[in-house]
Amino acid sequence: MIATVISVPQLIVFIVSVVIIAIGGVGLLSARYPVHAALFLVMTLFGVAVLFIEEGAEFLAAVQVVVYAGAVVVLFLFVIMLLGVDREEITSFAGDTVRVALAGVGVALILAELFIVATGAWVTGAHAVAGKLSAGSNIGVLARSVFTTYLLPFELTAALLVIAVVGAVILSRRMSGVAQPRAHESREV
Amino acid sequence: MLVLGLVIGFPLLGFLVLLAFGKRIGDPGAGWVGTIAIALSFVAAVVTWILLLSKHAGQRTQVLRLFQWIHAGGFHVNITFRADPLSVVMMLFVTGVAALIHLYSIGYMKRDARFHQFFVYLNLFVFSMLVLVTANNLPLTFLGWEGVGACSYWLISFWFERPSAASAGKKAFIINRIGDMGFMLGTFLVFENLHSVSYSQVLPAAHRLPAGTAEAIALLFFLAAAGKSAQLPLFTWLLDAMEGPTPVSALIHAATMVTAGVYLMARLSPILALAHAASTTIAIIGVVTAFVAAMAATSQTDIKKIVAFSTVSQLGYMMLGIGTGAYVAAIFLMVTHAFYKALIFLSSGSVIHSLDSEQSIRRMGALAKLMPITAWTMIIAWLSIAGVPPFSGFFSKGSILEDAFGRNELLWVVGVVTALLTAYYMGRLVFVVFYGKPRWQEVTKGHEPHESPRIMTIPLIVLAVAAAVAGLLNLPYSGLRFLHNWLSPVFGSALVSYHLSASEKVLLPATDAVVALLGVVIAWRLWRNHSERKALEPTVLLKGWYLDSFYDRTFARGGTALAKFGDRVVDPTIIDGAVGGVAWLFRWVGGLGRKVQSGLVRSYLLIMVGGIVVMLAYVLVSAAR
Amino acid sequence: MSIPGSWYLVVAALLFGLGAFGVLTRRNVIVMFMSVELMLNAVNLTFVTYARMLNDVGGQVAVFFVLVVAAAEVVVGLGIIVAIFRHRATVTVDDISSLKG
Amino acid sequence: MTVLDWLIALPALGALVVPMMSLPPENQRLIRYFGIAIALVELGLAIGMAVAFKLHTSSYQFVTKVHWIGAFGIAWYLGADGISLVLVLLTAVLFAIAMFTMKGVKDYRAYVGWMLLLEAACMGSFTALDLFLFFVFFELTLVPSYFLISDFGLGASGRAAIKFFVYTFAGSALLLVGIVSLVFIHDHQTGHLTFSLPALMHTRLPKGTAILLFLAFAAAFAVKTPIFPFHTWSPDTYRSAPIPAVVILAGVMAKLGAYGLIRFNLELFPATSRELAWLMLTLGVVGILYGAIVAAGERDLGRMVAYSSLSHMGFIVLGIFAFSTEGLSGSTLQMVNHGIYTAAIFLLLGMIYERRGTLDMNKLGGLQKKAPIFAGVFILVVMGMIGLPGLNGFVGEFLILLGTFITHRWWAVVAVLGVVLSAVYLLWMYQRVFHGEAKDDRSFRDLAPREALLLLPLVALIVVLGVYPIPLLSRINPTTSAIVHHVASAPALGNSGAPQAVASIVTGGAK
Repeated sequence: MIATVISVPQLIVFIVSVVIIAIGGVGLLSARYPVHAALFLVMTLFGVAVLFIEEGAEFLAAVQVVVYAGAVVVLFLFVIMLLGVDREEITSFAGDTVRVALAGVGVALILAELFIVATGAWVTGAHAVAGKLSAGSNIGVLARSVFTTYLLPFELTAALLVIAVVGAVILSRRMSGVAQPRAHESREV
Repeated sequence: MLVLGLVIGFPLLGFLVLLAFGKRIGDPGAGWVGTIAIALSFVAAVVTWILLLSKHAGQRTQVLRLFQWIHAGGFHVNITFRADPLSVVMMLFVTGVAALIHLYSIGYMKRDARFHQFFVYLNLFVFSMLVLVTANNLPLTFLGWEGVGACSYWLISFWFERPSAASAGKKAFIINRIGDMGFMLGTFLVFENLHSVSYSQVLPAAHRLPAGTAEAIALLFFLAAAGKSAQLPLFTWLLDAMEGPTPVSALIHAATMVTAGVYLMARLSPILALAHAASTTIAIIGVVTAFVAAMAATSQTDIKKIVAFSTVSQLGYMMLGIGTGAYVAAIFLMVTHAFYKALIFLSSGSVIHSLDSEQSIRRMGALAKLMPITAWTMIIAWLSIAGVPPFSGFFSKGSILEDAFGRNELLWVVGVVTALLTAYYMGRLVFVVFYGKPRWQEVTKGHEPHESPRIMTIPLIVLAVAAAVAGLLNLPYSGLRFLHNWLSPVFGSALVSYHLSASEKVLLPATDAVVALLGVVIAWRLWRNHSERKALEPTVLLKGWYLDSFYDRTFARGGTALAKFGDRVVDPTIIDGAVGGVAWLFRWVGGLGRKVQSGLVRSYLLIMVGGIVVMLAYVLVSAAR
Repeated sequence: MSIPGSWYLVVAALLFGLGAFGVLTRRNVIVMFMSVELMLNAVNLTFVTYARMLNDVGGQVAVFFVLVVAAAEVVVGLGIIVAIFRHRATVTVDDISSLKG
Repeated sequence: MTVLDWLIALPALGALVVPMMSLPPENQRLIRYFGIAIALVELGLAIGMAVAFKLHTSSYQFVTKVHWIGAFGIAWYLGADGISLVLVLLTAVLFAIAMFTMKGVKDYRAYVGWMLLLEAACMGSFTALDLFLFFVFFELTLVPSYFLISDFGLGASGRAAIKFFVYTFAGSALLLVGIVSLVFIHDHQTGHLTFSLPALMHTRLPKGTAILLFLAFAAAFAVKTPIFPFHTWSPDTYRSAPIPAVVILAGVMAKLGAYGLIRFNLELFPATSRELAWLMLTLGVVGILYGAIVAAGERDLGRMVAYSSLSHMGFIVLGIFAFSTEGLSGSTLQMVNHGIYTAAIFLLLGMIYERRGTLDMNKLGGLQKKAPIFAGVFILVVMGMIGLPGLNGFVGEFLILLGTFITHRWWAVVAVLGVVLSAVYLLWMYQRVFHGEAKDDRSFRDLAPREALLLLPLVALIVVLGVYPIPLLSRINPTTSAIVHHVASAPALGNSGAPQAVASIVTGGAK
């Protein structure tokens, strides 16, 4: 596989971004403080954005960085700070080793199956609907497809977002008699 | 044959009248209505007898058909009655003795709270008995058979306040019912083989029965007879039946109902003639019952128990007669026995009546002078039952023993020994009750027992005369065998006649007489002035060979335990449990389902992961194929 | 010649695995949320890779919508977390089990 | 509209009208009289029908056939032969009696309404010749009896009602499966989709299917009868149902099961009936002995009568599967007899419950001294139950045992034991309740004229049917001999008999 000619710079970029993603992922898992987890998440997002660019999806990379890393993670941090839950969490798996083991096994199985899928070639014969990727600039093609074939879903996303915002506002409205956060985090059960 | 309808109709009429108006007619009136009804029935019976007598010996069978009773498929049963020599003999002595006992009961049951109800049952009883003896098919006989069983149930438990009387009645009915099982099965076998149940078809065609079936039918019907006529396995109920009023014991448990079994056997003689093995067994059981009952009678203390055992013993003799084919002798003994046994019961009843219902002979004595009529009638009855010549017992028991001797000497020997015992235990009863020292002081609290009123003594006298004279019915000498000539056409070939040598003809009656007198003398010697002799009254005999307690332990207690076990354990837990089990199963499976909803988000996610794994695997597998 | 698509798919699968493991094992709801975001990114990466391999912009359109939905989901999710926090003052997922069957 | 249609329509209309009569409380009696009036008219119709019944034919009479759901060949198809005639008569008599006994209830509308609906359903079940129609009526009987037991019952009636309903319902679920698959096979064989019984009688079935269908039908009727292992619902239900309901439950609906066995099991699966006769006979005999033994151990009068009717129904099942005309006629007659004396005994138990508030034998004693007439009637009914010749119980029982003896000797020999056992537990019960000294000195009022009038018809029937059962027998005999002939002449079961197509239908399932 390596024998096929790959332009070296692309390979370096790929490897670097994979490393960033890996660090970010593992960091997120093992972070004792939620804030660190959020930062590691940003790191991963950035790695993924780089891969998007490599694959010719510049617009998405931009959106990823601006919307995702910018807004979503900031929201996370905002909530963490608001609730004051930024306290040390014991991430040891002392309590429920059984469940962790099961989780491990489950994930391993999924990975195995995905590898098989990833390495196999899948042709289902369904013809392309959205249009050629290479016909013009990425954003142009993407915009043409979104605003023509997928116009209805696009409108729906607008409605979705409105609902989400309204929901969030109602959910987090201050209700009377709210329980104050307890002095220390309860021991992991 | 309308008069036959009258014979049966009068008691039924009496029963209905008393049932409807009994309470209003009140104390003596109801009794008289009952007695007149039976007396009229007796007159009708005599008329029937005369009518039949006028006919030629061959056509002495008249049939009266009323209406169709049951009809299904090939099974036809009509309500038809039959007047033939056998049923006439039965009718005569049943209605005769019953009339006397009705008369006696008016005195005996005076001032009883349910006076009229007593006569309702008595009339119903006589009606059922007459249906039994005059029915022309097996199911109708069965109707009479169960009718008398039910009436004996009601009459035994007449004083139902006493728990012992109530359970005695129930015991009698149930043991009779066991016998009736035999009756039903016998009837089915007869129908299966001869496709009819009417005597006019079955009896003539009896010879067509295969031997094995004839044996089975004979034994099955003997089981029924054993239940009704209290033979060895099933006689314990007769002892408890003494709980009923004495006239009941006299009528039902001495003269009429208990003889039904013997009548049935006589009626089915053509079948019995084919079943040699069955007849022998009947004879053996008969003589063994006679001996066992006589032995037990020797040591009873209750006056009615002695007489009850004596009845069982005499019935044993009759069955001996049936078993040896001497049907006429059996009927002859039945008739004479009805007279003197009814007499014994009634006179002991009058003793009990005057001693304020005291029944133990230990508290009686020296009553001869105070109650002369009762004493003398009892003595006459004692002499005839003992078989002392010239009384009727000598001839009737004699002819039975003669035929037994003809069949098998051993039977004769046991028969004679039992005759000795009979004379002895009746002698003991007479001497202890009527002679020796008076022991009734504390029972009657000082005032002397007086003779019973005339209404009770008249029947005693009449019966005494009958008991003494009945022998003439069938004297063994050729010219005077009236009963034999009268009945032989009914039995025809079934009747077995044994040819005894001249010397035996003389010797046998002589031994009977000697044995009877010997019994009397022994009784006189031992019991003249003793009221208690421990040596001669062992408890094993007193308790009736412990047969009753054995039955009670195994069947009664065992049955109750089984019933209670079935009701409280088997049904609720096993069967209901099975049903409940199914319901519990559904609840348990439901419970399992519930546990999965544990509320922990993480376990839900795990399940999701599991789901993903399975789906992916499925995609891969199906894609790979 | 660019890097073969299957590499990207492998990376995406790994990322997805990490995310899933994170969701299953961490007890803090917010961290679980982040892991879910991780898994979403893995999916987006797969979409983009296939878009390139099959030369079909549909993949990227899908990613576009995934992003929108992810954003909405985070907003509502955090809203719920805040609401729960108001009552139970805890974000440990195991304590919140009142919907026990 | 033949008389059968009226027999069903009249009470059904009554049941519709009654709830609408919202009379003020004081003249609730009017509703009761309305109910009684309908029941009496019903009785008149039934008697008229019996008189007009042609004797020497075994074919169905008063037949009406109106297409109901044409697509599936379901028709409103009614007809009465000897057996259904006799049972319709019994139903009419018992419902009239039950209507009279209804009292002590504030609102009669529900009570009378349910009873009338139950009457319509029972009449329908006995005369339906269309399997679907029969199933509808068969299920319809459950609904009113459930409400009658749970609303007007005594003691733990709620639980008993549910147990009764679910138990019978499970049984009849099997019945539905049986009916549908039979119709399906018949349709495949003859291409003619119909639910009518006479048509379905000629379906040729392979051995395996026939046995399965037979058991499906038999299961539903076994629960209803009840037959031995399926009887545990009956003691609780009979004990806690109100008297009018239990008179119908024990008197009429128990016969539905036995009638079903004759009409459907014998007529639809003659060869299989012969094949499985040993099973049903054994269950019958076990039922006789087991019912009697457990009844002897029972302390509660209501439950004891339930077990005793399990024992008596055992006799009826014996008669049905003896395959002799005597046996089948005996068992049909015994169905009527059992209905009559069970109704009578439950009326008497109701009167005891009214006076003493308990049916526990240990608390009752020495009643004969206080109420001689009551005791007299009681012993007469008990003697009828024991099968004393001259009363109605004997005729049926004798014929059943005779019929069974001829064809299946040894079952009859064991069954005769039941005759003794029934005497044992019934007389023991009578002694514990009536003889001996009274346990408590409370008064026990003797029969009131009203109660005596109520019992009179039943007592009269007990005696008359014992002495002169010919009118009923002459109507039953032609039908039973036809059925016995039908069962005897049916070709034996054989695997090869049916065409292969049928076998594939059953297993394959696709048309």
